[in-house]
Amino acid sequence: MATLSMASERVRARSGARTFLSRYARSRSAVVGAIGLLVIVVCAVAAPLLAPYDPTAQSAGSLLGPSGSHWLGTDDLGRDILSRAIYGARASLTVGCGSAALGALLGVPLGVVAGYLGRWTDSVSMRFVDLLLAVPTVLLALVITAVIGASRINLIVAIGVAAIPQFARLARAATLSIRDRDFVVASRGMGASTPDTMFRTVLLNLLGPIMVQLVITASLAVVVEAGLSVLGLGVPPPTPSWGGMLQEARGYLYQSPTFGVFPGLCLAITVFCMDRVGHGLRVAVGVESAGATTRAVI
Amino acid sequence: MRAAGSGRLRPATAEPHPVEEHPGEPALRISDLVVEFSTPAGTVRAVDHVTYQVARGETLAVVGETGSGKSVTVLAALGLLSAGNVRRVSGRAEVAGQDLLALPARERRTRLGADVAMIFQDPMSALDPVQRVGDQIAEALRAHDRALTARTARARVLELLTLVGVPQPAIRYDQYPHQFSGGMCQRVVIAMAIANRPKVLIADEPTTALDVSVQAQILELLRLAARETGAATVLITHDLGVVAEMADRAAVMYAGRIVETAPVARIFDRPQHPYTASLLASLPRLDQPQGRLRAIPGQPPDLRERSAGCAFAPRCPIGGDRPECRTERPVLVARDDGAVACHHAGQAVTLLPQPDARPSVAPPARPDDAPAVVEVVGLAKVFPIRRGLLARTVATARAVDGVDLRIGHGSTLGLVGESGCGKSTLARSLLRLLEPTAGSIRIDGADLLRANGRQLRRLRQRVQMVYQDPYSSLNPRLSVGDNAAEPLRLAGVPRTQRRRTVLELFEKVGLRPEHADRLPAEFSGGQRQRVAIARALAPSPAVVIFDEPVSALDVSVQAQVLNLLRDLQDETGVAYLFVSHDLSVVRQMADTVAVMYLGAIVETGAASQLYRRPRHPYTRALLDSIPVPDPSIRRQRVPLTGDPPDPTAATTGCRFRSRCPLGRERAACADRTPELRQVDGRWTACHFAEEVA
Amino acid sequence: GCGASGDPAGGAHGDRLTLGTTQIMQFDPYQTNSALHIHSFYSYLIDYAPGGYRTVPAGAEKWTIGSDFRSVTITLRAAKFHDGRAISAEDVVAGVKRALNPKDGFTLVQPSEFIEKATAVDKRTVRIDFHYAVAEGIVLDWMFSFPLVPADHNSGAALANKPAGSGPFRLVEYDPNRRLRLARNADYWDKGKPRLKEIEFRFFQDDQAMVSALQSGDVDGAMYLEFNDVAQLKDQFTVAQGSGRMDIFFMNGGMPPFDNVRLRQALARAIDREKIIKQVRFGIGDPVYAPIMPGSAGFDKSYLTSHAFDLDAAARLLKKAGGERRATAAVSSDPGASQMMQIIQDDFKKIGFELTLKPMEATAFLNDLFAGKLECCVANQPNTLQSPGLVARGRAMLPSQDNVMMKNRVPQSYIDAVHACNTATNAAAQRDAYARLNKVIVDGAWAVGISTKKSLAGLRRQISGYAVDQRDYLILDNLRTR
Amino acid sequence: MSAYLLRRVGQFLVVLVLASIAVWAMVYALPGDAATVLAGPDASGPQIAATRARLGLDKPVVVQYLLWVKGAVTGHLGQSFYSADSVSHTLAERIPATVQLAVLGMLLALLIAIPIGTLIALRPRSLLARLLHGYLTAGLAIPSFWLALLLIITLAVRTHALPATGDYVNFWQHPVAALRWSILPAIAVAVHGSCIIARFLATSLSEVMQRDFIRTVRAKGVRESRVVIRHAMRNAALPTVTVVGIQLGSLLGGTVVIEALFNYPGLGRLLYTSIGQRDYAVVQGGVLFVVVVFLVLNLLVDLLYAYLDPRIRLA
Ligand SMILES: Nc1ncnc2c1ncn2[C@@H]1O[C@H](COP(=O)(O)OP(=O)(O)OP(=O)(O)O)[C@@H](O)[C@H]1O
Ligand SMILES: Nc1ncnc2c1ncn2[C@@H]1O[C@H](COP(=O)(O)OP(=O)(O)OP(=O)(O)O)[C@@H](O)[C@H]1O
Ligand SMILES: [Mg+2]
Ligand SMILES: [Mg+2]
Repeated sequence: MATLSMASERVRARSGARTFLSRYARSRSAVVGAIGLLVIVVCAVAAPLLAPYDPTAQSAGSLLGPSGSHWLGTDDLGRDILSRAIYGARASLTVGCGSAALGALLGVPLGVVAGYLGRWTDSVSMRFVDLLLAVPTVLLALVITAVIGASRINLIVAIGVAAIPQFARLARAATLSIRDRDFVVASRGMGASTPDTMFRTVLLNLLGPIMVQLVITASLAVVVEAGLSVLGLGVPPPTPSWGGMLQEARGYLYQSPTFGVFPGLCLAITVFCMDRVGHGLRVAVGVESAGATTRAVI
Repeated sequence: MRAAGSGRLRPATAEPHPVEEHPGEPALRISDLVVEFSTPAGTVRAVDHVTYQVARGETLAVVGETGSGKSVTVLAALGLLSAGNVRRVSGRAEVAGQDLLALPARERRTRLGADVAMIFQDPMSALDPVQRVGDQIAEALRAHDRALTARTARARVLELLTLVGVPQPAIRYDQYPHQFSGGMCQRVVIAMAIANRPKVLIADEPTTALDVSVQAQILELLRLAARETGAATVLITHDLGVVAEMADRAAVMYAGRIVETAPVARIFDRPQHPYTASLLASLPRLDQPQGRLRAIPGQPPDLRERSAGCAFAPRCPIGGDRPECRTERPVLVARDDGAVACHHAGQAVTLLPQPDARPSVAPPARPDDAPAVVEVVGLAKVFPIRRGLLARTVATARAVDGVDLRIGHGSTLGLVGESGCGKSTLARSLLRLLEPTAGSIRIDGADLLRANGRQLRRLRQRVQMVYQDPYSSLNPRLSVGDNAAEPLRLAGVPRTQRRRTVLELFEKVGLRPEHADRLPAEFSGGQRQRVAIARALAPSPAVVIFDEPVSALDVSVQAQVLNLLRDLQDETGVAYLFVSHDLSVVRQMADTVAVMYLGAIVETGAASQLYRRPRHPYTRALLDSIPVPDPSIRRQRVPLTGDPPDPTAATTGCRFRSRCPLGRERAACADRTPELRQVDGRWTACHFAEEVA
Repeated sequence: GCGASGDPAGGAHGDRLTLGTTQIMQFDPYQTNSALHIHSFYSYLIDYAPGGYRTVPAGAEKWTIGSDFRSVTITLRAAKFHDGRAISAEDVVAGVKRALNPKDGFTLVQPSEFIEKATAVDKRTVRIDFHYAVAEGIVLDWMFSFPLVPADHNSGAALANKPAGSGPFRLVEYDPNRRLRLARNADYWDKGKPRLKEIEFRFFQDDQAMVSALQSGDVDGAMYLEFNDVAQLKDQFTVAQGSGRMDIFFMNGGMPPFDNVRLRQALARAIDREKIIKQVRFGIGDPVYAPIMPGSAGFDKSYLTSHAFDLDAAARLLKKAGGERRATAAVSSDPGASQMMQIIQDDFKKIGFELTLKPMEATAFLNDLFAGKLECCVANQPNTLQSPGLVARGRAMLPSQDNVMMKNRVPQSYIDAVHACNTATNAAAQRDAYARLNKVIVDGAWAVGISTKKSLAGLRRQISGYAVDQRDYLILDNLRTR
Repeated sequence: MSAYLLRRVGQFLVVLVLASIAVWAMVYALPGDAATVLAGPDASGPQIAATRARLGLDKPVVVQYLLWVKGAVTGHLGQSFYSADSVSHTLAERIPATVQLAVLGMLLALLIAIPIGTLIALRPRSLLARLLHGYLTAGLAIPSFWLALLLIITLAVRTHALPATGDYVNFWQHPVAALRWSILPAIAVAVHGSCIIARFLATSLSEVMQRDFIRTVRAKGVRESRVVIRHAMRNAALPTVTVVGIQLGSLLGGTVVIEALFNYPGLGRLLYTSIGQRDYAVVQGGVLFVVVVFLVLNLLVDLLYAYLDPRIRLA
């Protein structure tokens, strides 16, 4: 076995995580996005430490312009806009990430089972998905919030349910594309049970695209949450959320531009960062197609 | 040499376009070509001062392992490198004295297709899937002749289609590439290439993606094309058989450089470069007794890390440790009818296996009456083809149709046949990955098809499989160690014990223990195939099924894997079912060979007998189709005609009848399906087996 | 400007106006008491002059209240319905009959409650008899609320989609989601009116869209503006105010923790009217302490000082009241409701009372409000007529077990006080009755007044003659452009 | 192909029925009903009950649904609670508005997306491509309702260049007025759509440009413009068609927020109002329309796909 000695066979030695990171870092904008997102997450988590004021305290005069004590001024009820914007990251991120996670949690298994088992399981699941896709998201959100009330959890449910189809379709397509690959066949050949093959072998290989879709969905969910806020269906006051602030600010766009501009900017920056992170992930995990299967829901 | 070659290639009488030969002025001259790419990991010099030339009417073969820069050289020369990360292209690429690289892009484009034409590797993807085939050929004509009317263009295209052997050209003109088989697509690409009678024809692995039988047809066609146009041909290939068969001269590339160039006969006879010699030595051969192959250790170098010395030094059996090889890059110097880039050029010949030096002792013959591990009787698998609203079965594909097989303990059964003949279906049926339609399968005497859940799981531990594509047979998200441990996990072996077993197996298949925690993506094809082999051996099976285990590997790596398989069999006594379309590889591995055609075994017997004296016309034709890497035995082919058949078509009588040189007109062949019968010490399903010599 | 025909542009055209408003859904005057357009289709028996309670003859030329205050005799004006038929006493009789039918009379049932019957005396004279002696204000308020509808059209089904009145404008086109177009009624009894040939209402769902439309010239006026719009409009547009309604903070006395009257009284002192008016209503509107309009004879402004915002007093009272210190406040989708509730929440928090806000979709809010399921909320309360006793029209103020805020805990003293107000026919009795009513509402503290909520309109400067009556109906017949 | 069509129509009907049940169930789950809304804040209990009876809302839910189905099968989608119009008529008034806005928005989006996507795919490193990349990123990041607000303020309120509100004017009768009254909402929806489409086109076009057959075409000596237009574009159009379909589908379903901001009389606004008013028949009819559009569009996309891709057409 001398000739087979591995001594001369060079393994391109790089750990998986390192490869992932270096591929991710190839896109400069993705790095910027990741840093931006990190900053936003830090804002959300450490809001009590960062925010100069209690976001619900109505202390100062209302609609003050930017000043030394209130960098971005105050809102219609005299609350500090900067503090509210910092706390607002919490609502946007929890609703964004929560609903994306919920959509994935429900949609992915549905898609995997449909794609792997095929036949009537596939037909039934896909009709269900069609149904969800066909019913407008706003209607869904409206009904859910009207029935169970507007709260952060309910928003997550409403937007999450609307996100199921994207995940289900993605998971199904990806499952179909690897269902007949040799390693899946091999798994069956080694005697793995069907659930084992589906939820270990197959699912493990969908994580890349799912991760990308998660980020995209989260960024969309942030926008949908804000859109629902504009319709008055967002996170209930006085909890600050960017969408809610935008809605409040709409009446004062002339008197106090910073009131409306800043939450809008926060929203745009968050979406931008998420979009770039999604791009970076796509490059890093090698999912080629632009994940634009999501639809503009608002 | 060239005179001899041209004599054969272009009989003066059949010369439609007299070719003036300008020995001093080659049709294509590539000189000092350097191509660099910038990659995140650094600059890759894919082509490093490559120089070669071809004269009109001459065929130059460019050989080398994958990644050696064969394709990039020509693409760069023609300005067809479309990658965004090209860093540098320098040198000259002269076609009829005009340097293409010096021309502005627009002007260079007008030369393409007119003066130089290219034929690509994968014919299916080389054609635009949404345009009619005929229009795509016509486009080649009209791009260079604006005055051409649609009608005349169509007429010309029909001529061309006829010329390249596409039947019913008028109908085929309006079809789309997906309606063509691979071989037919390649014919179309060739028609496109010769449409404007180019001076230079460059074929980049034109047959690699095709079946052996079709390969022979396409090679024949290429020869015809060269003769028709009188063009200089550059034939890029990694198949030394094709080189021996086709070329006048060969250039051997390694790591972006030409390491040797010489007339073909010289190359095979007296290779000057150790790499050339090693390549030749690592080939399994049809015509010689089997023995251990001389594999080239290691892998081709990483082009990012350029060492000062000879790129081949780390793998070189001669220069390996010599200091000059490590420190000084050898340059190409003229030597013995050609040129070579090696410090120790003279010594390479010694690497060639001397026919008598090969171990003529065949491995101990495994008695046919050894107890059977696998016994298959009357196995059939019919796929229903569903169409329409209610997905009703409108046709059936008889992928496997009444196969009997027997694999003895510790022996190897080779299964050969063209693409689509049912090899994989048969192999998968043995694991019950597919539920056979009829027949019985016994593993160690136990009935596989009647086994219930628990029994089946136990039996599956006894039969393991290694798949064709090492890039898709491992779960890319599991470490290779976990991949190899999967059968153990499924058998309920505890984690620590799994780990131990896997490490032992890794050592056996020549992988290092520290590799176990890495992902498959970090390994080369050969290494992955080792992991797959380790995985198959993990539950100590009685038989391992190999479905084309080496067809995706380079020759040098292929030899390593084949050797490993032999060693493992010697060590563990496991039986193999070895499926391949490569007859030489099967020859190398199998004790017994079964030849499959359209779902049935047409001939089976001991490998030595079958290869020496095939009795079935199909076996005969298959053997004939294979280019042998020995220019001295170039022979007139009687290759298979037509495409591999469609298993949905119902046939009566002999299945091979339509392509058989013997049976086409004989009534017996049409009336009676030939049964396997004993002829000359093997089993053959042919009414006229005795006539085949 | 407006170009080609089919161009839905606004642009005061001399005789044509486009006004933005919220959606209009009703043509049945029995089903609505505050839809701006109704007054254009229908004549009422009398009008109140804008800004007060001075009566102006309208459908009725003159009327005499019986000396025993148990009847009124009305002489109708000689006028015609839109279909050309003359208005007759029979139409009033039929109208009263409908108003007395609790299943069909809708908004008129409550104001007509005192009526026993109507009889046609002659073609143009009708006599209304009462069950009991009734205060004059109640009768006038009723006449002010009573529309003239042709007898044969006077049913919910007939009027649902087709108005049938004698008002200054006729219906031209109605598209429930887009627009309502009206054209001058040439036969209108008040000659010279209306002054415009055509009025188009464009429906907006979004207030800001309406403001933008006004600013960009798509419409000539915008009705029912939100308060925050005023600041940006007042420099370029006329901002007109209507009497509007009142914002009331309701606490549900039928369920904990607000079943504790002392808790309610404590919290009533923690409502910062000044701040709400300043921040939510932008200084527009007057503070009220109970659902009684400042212009009404029953309004007693001393309560505004005696029960003024006082957190210390509130905290003291709260301490004494005991009980649970938290509740859920339903927030309707009405503009300002959320801000108002956030201010209240903030103040309550300062005295140790936790309010959780629960925003609700409009219809769900109404549904729960009517079902008496809301713990507390801010809602609009109409009591814009002159008789303070008509406070009892609101479902949260009903003097019966149907009261959605108090259910069977409605104080008997409240029931008595309302009755006293409605039947007090002389000044002394009135004074006494109003004082009782004020006290019982303030002490009961389930309906704490915040402020009046004016109805605002922004109009191009060229437009004049804009007026809103006490019910918040738009008076369009005097509208004109310069 | 026809069997395929039949199967699609079958699926279509299944989803349609499911959707109608789901929508009915959903709208009924909402607290309050049309009677609450109609009667207004001052109505009394008996009044509401009377209204309920008049509207037929006192019947059991299932009976109401079945009555609706019975009507729907015979072509009567019922009656709005709020107007004399039948639901079909109400929808017939809104649908052209929505279709016009959707089509205009989509045309605009394509007009922006195709050149941008092509340029980015073909010249990814050029300065212009980088700038356009910036547009794509910004266009995706800025929520469309935010953009709508900016458009209203800058183009309508400040400069009076265009109306701040949208309205429907029949394009074929008054093309200029129609454009004037729908251009701003169209831009608001087109920007986001254009970014998605352009990105997708750029990705698939650059993928196609890497494919082997492009090299073959170039090796024939064909002009680069022809390589792009005739070969690359045609192939890249395939996946892009799907995205355009999805986008168009969501536009045709009505864009609630945009329509609200521009007061555009489209389907989204109608649905939104009708849900608020519990106008069951209108909601049901509207959603059904949206579902049908979605399904038909899916079908059309598939057919177009088949038309563009002989591999599917001739399968
Ligand atoms: N765009 C690129 N960027 C970086 N490296 C490249 C690029 N294109 C080719 N290469 C590298 O150039 C080398 C030569 O590639 P080439 O395709 O010419 O090999 P080949 O000899 O034709 O191999 P094969 O037999 O597989 O076709 C390879 O190592 C490849 O990895
Ligand atoms: N699921 C299936 N449905 C219908 N036909 C099938 C199916 N699987 C395989 N076939 C057909 O059965 C025949 C045999 O296929 P199989 O994969 O066994 O061939 P093979 O000899 O392994 O070919 P290759 O060398 O290309 O791998 C082929 O013609 C194939 O088209
Ligand atoms: Mg190559
Ligand atoms: Mg196979």
